[in-house]
Amino acid sequence: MASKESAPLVHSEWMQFAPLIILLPMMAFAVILFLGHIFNGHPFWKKNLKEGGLIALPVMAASLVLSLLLISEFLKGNSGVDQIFEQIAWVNTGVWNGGSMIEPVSLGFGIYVDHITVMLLFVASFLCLLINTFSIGYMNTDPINDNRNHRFYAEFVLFCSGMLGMVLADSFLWLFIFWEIMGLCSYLLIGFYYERPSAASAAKKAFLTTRIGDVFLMIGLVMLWDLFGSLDYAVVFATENIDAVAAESAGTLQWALGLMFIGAVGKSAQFPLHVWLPDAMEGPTPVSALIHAATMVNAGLYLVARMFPFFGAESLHGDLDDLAFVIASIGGITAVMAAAIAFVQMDLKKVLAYSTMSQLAYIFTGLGCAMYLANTLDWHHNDKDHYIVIVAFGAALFHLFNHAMAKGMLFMASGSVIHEVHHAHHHLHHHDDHHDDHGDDHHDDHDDHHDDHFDAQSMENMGGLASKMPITATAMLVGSASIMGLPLIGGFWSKEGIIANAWRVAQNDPRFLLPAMCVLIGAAMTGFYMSRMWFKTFAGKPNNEVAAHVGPTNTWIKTPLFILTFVTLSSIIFAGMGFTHWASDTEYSFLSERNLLDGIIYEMDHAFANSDIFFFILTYIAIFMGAIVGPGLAMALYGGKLAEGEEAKPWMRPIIALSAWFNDRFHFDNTALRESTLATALENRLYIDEYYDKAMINIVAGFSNKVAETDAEVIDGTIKAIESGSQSLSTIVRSMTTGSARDYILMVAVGTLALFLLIWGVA
Amino acid sequence: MSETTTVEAFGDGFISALCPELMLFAGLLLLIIVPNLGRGTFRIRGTQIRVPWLLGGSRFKITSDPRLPAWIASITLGSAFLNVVYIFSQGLERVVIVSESGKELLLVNGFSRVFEMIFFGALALAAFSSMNRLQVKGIGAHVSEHELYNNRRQADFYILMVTCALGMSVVALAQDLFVLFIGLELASFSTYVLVAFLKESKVGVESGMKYFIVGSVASGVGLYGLSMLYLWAGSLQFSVLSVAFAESGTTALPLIGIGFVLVGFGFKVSAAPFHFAAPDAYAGAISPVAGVLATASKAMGMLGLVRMLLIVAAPESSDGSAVWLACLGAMAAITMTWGNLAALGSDNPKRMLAYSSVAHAGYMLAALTAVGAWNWDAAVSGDAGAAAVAVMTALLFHLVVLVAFKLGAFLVLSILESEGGASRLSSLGGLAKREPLLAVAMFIFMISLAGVPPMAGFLSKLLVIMGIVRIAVGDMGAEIADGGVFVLADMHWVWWLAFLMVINSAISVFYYLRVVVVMFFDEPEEGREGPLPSGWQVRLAILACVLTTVFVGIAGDALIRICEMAAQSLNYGW
Amino acid sequence: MQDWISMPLVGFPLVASIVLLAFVSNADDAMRKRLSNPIRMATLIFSLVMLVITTGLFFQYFGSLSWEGISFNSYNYINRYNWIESLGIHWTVGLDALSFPMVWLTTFLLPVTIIATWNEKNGALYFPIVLAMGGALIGVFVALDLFMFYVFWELTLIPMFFLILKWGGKDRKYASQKFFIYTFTASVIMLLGLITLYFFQDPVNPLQYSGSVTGRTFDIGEITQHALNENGKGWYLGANIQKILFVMLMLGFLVKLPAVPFHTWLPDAHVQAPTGGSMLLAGVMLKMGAYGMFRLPISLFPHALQYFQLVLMAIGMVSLVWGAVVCLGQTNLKKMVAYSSVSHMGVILIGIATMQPMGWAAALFMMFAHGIISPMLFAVCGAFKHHYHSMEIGAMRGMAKHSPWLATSMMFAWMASLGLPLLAGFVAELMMLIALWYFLAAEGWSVFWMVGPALVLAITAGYYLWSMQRTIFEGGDETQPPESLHGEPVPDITNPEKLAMIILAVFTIVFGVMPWIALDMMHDWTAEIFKGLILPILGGFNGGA
Amino acid sequence: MIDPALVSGLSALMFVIGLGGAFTRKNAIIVLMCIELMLNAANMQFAAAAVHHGDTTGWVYTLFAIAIAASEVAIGLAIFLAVYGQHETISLDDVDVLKN
Repeated sequence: MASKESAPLVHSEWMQFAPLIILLPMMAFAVILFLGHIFNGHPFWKKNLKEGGLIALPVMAASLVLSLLLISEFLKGNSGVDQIFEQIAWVNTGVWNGGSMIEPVSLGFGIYVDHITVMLLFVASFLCLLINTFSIGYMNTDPINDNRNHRFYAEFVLFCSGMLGMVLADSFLWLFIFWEIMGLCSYLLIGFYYERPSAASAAKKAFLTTRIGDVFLMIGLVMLWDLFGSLDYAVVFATENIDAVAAESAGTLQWALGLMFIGAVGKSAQFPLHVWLPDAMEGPTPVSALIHAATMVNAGLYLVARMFPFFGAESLHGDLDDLAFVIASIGGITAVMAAAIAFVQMDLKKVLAYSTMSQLAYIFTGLGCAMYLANTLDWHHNDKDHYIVIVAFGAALFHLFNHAMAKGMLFMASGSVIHEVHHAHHHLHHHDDHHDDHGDDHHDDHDDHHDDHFDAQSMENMGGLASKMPITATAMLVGSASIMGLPLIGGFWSKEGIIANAWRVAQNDPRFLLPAMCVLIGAAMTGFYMSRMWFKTFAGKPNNEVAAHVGPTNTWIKTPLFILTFVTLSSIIFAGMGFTHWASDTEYSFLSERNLLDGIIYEMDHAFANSDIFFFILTYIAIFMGAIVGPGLAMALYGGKLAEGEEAKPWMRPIIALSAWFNDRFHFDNTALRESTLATALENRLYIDEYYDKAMINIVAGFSNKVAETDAEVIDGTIKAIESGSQSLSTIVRSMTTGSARDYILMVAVGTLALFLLIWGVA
Repeated sequence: MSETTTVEAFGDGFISALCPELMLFAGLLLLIIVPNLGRGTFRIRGTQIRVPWLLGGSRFKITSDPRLPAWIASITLGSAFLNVVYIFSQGLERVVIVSESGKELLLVNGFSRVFEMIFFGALALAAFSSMNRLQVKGIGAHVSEHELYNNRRQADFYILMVTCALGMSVVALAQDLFVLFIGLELASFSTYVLVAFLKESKVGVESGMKYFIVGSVASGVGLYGLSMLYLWAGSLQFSVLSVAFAESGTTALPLIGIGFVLVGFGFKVSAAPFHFAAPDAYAGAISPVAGVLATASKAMGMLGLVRMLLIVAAPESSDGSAVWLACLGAMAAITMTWGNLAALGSDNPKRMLAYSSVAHAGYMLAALTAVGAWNWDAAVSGDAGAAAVAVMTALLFHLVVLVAFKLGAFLVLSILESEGGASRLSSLGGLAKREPLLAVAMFIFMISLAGVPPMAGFLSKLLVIMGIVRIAVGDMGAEIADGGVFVLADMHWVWWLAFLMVINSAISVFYYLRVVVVMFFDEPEEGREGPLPSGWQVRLAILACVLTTVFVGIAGDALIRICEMAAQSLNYGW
Repeated sequence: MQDWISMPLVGFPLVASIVLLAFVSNADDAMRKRLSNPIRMATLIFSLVMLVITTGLFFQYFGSLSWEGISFNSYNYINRYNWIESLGIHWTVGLDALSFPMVWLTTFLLPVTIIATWNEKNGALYFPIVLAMGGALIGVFVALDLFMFYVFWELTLIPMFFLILKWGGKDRKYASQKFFIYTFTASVIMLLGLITLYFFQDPVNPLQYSGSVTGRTFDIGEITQHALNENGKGWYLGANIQKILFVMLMLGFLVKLPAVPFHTWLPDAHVQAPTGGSMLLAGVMLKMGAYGMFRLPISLFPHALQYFQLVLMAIGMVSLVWGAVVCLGQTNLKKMVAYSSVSHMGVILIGIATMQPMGWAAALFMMFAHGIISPMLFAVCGAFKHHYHSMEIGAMRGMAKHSPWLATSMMFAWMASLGLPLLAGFVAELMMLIALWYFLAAEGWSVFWMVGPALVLAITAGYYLWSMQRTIFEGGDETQPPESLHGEPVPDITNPEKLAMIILAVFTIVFGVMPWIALDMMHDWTAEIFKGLILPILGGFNGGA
Repeated sequence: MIDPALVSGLSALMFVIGLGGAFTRKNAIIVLMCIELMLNAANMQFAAAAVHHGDTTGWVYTLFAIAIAASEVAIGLAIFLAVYGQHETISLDDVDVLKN
């Protein structure tokens, strides 16, 4: 029997508290749920504890602190891989592989820290804390959430626990376990407004779609298990094990990884399992921010990133390039598709959702390319190739980081907008109730006072908010810029890297022209839809009365926006610190290459003055497309001055002015375009959801009804037929007892005769 | 096994050997005399002196009690039963009663004792529980003495019961086929009248007539078979016949004789196709009598078959085949299937029980077939008759415990019958509400009949199946150990009888359960909501049946041993 | 050594229930009403005492016999008396790592069932019958004598029959009979197999037992020992006989399990059964089938198991997929849950058919985990029916608003059943998948065979989510409570129900997070049976063992 | 002295006539007579066999059989009478309240 004691093998006293990063939120889940159930509605609970929000906050803060300690330990020790705990022998069993021995098998739990862990751990714990802060401002001020916020916080912390656990786990199995817990929380949180049929259906859709991916992930894991006899990273990534597998069953390994990738596709909402993500916006905005932008969708990326050692393994050289291509292509296709759909979305959060999809696709492309490079280049021995691979992989991870920060911020900012629009509407509505004769004619479209008919998320109901919500607008601006890849801001650094690497690969392998083209076009598209969103929301004149009455937001909401704006803007510092290097390879460490200033200069130089002429041109094409073509079109269509008397903050003024100028100069009528078949198709999400629904109804439901019918009529019918058959047989048999003694005597005589003849015959 | 003691009629040891029968005889006399006792006097001719001689006249209160004959009969039968049980506890002897010319007439041994136990037990229970049953109107919730038949009519009934017991015990003891036949006829005639006893009812007489007329034809055939055997062997002594069979038993004449006799007994055990009158008879007769038909009378028929087939026409060829084996096997298969199928759709609980009794006859015939199929060559079977003993044990055990749960079921119906009929399943409706313990008792009888553990019926069925399988398996185990390869077809075909039996048990659950469902689920019929007719006697009898069913089911070891002993005593050769 | 300890586990509840039933059977209605509370308490205390005993057994309090490392065909706490000596029948009870988890599960579910159905009508009769059910079930698991095994096997039918008949739904008459007859039919065929086995048991020394009429014994341990000795040399009893007996025994167990196509009694029984009946039926009674498979056909006929491996695999796959797909087409909540049981039993069968220690451990753990989860499923269904007077999915919407406790319990149970990690069911499913892959790899089969069982995980999620969408969610409009309520206020579950749900949920979590509590002994047992039984046959007989 | 074989043959004929008559005739009395015919066939056979074997037991059997036949007739007629009282017919086909 294996040991169940967990003996810490720590380097420092802080490390032994690492499991608390997971356990604290998990316990907080129970505590909040329990207290919430008991004290629901109690004023102290409501006011002072924010219905659990202020229990969750310190817990998340503690998780962050512990994470930071862990991270600093890791960086200090500069140790490549570290398994902090001896595994807890979770499941012990055995398998028989022929022969006369049973091989013991143990599925254990432990904590594993390496560069990828560290990066994602920071992202997750940092964003969780910020979003927790934001939630207090967002959730607790909305009357619709009264007396059910404890549920939100409980599910929220459980989600955080799942995310942190997934990052820290030391095996693919436990990755999967926490992955599923996140799936559950996502389900619960999307269905937070359970009374809305759309939320219920969205929750179901999210869980089911990701579950389909999970099924393949599970098969992949099982296959991986069979190859390695374990799912522990330490075993799976050990070079000698990979070599052994590579020698025999590289093809199987590619299948296993490919199936696992399907899981990632589901979780990260890539084509064709992307349908759940836009619907998931039914959840409260912090949920959208947290789960569906910043963290959970990263799980798929994390999983793929975790596969890197296979791609990078020397013994698997050239064996996995097909899979790398698939990963990159799925990313490329999704990037363009999602961006295109984002063009026509009116719902603020839906735009962001498609943007998320698109950006995740970028990261997938980046990962795919990095993996292709790692798999085809001789990077173990060639320093130059080594550098290329590391930077490619690092760029993808860096984009993950940037995107998480930016998108988290964007969602929070959009939440802030929606929150305030909603408030404003509520206020007006309230106002109108008491003064029926006043104001009705001012907003005819919305004279129906039912909340259902007013969509606080629609950009049609916004416009010109830059002056009313300066912080939000700024955050949104910075976030959008980061996503668009405007030079020097946040995502620029990583996005350029991804595009460059895609083309680098395309140079080697023409297949990769597809993703490479996609990401390049996608850059322009990103530029367009992100700008469109910003200008429609913040520039121009208020679209209606409600938008005109929007006020500034509260501190709980502002704080995280502020912090994240700062983080996004300071992305260059991360880049300068060599993020792309140490996040992707163990050989590099924090600031190991050069000091910060040199690093920044190096990055600048590398980005804008690349010595390779191909990449030099490429960079400027990308910048041109992302920073000029896209935004330019958007400004032409949607730009405009603020309303009279409104004034934006100075750093936004030029942009709004620029947009007004563009709008004046280049405005064109896009009605024809908007009413084209393509636009309709895009508005209907390219009909993919419809096809899926049809498939569900016609094929799955039809089939299951047939099977249920068969079950009832054929299988159970047989039983019933036996029953009724024996009953009718019984009737026949009984009818032979006619009641006439003559017949009875006849039967006796017949029996006698039969016996007589039988015996006569025998004797 | 003790030595055989030879006793002449009325010689030494005669009384102790035939004690139960003599008790019956005494009881019979009492039954005839006692109800007639009164203040009758005998005037000495020519004088005025009236000597009270007690016969006739205005009867005493006690002798005019309509329950008196029932008490006498019950005590008689009961003490005969207890006497048999006592004999078992004292150890068995083997006593042959011979005629003056030295011919074996009666044989008292464990085998016959077990059957006596069955007969007396069943009849005692039936007599005791029909104490309040013979009512003038046939219906009445509250039984008072005025509603019962007067005690002369009562006496008729119980006299017939006792003669029936006497006839049956003659069958059990007989060592001469003709003596056996006479006993059989005595018992049969008694049952014919018992069935038709309620001559005031249409169904009563009708069932009596059918039972009588079909039974008479069957026994006519049987008697003709006897005459053929006699023509062939010159004697109907078992000892003589078995020797004759061993020498030249494969000729047509004796075999056809055996076949004809089979018809006579077949009717008694209600084997298909001779069973047709049985459901009608059971349905028309009052329930205790039907219960007797289904248990004691059936046991008598089985006894005859055992005697005739296993003693007289014992299979002697080394491969264990006897000419009658296939006939009996086919009969068993048809009987059990027919009975179960017919019972499946029957709405009349008494008919249902009748058909179920047909099915049980099939099971027993299957067991009997298995005995016949036993490999009689000890060199091959290697178990010195143990397998045959096992099947015979199972058969006896089944017959014994059948008394408990089949008669018990009829007794429950008897209570409903005295309330106004039990000819529809719905008349059992709501029994669980009206009298829960009675419903529980009926439930126990039903699942015991179905062969659900832990009731006696399960154990008996298990024993039968085990016996059959053992015969079928035979010595294959040993040959497998020697490296032989077997397929299913290598097992003796009687294995398929066990299989059929198992399937039939499954079918039978359906109709037994239906009774349970009606009792526990349905509402009472209109007009039957009130309490059931009183009468502690019948309830006591039912209690005895329940206790036996459960107790034997849980701890049947003693009874199995008794039956085993009896089976061994059937034939020394085993 | 407290060998007697397994005796009261069977005897206590049976005797107690018979005494109680006898006590109330002739009481009138008013009296019964008055008695129902004390009787309820009495049965609860009885069952808790049993739970304490089995838990004590687990913690090695009695005689400190370890549950880990029990080798194949050896048992703890063996207790043996002569019963029907003339047939070689003994009262033999004992526990090993196969039966002990099941016994503990039964004793665990008894109090939970009693609590969950605290307000069942006609309680004076109901609770003793539940207790009797428990006794009979424990009897099946502790019996080490074929006769005893069969007796208890059938005995379980009787209380369940009455539970369905007296406390069931509208069609209870049909369902109870179907349940009884269907399973009885299968088990009598099994009985014939057992008896045939009985006579073949020891071909070398056929007449070993002088005490019995037949010269043979019903002792499972003895028979298993003969089989073990013979199987090492070749097919025990010869190939044909072994196959025939294997099929006959398996038939009885497959019906009980139930496996497609012998499953149609289950939905009827479940839909009509009262909550308590369903809880015990799904929780323990179905496991009797799997238990029996391990105890008899697998232990005795490993050659035949190998011969029929693919057949079993096919039946398991079909059950798994079929059950799940039928679930998708159900509109009746309880029927859906019942079919999900069919599907989960397919997991057990697949686990067995993999012939991997891991697969068997998965099967054992599935038995255990499903034994905790499915009672909760049925408790939820029962509460749903009880409160909303309907079993139709969609009859009641917005439960999260009207009955948050019930909604929470439902969601928990559903999630546990669809195999959410860290809840008990996941471990078994995961292990089954891994073992299945080993099987496929060994057979050289394609990965496509994995898709079916794995996709079932998605289908399972599909029907559960679909049903939750239409019950827990939606319908927030307070003016729209279910029509079946006729305007009565919508209640939440009662306190005893809550307690039962919490207990079940806690244990689902406990065994999901810490599966090793039960799994270690199961693993040890499967490893032992493999070493002792399977490896000598399949892995080349290496002299020893 | 007649050859016992001939008597046997005659008895067989009687038996067949009796059996055949039993299930072809409706009237209970006639059926009863047929049954008597069967019994008498047996009696003749017994007698013939007794002669054939020179065994007096056969005669005793015959006597007993006659007694049995007599009581059978007595019982039969009594039952038929009762049947007639209730059903007003003794036609076997018409007395069929009990069936199936």
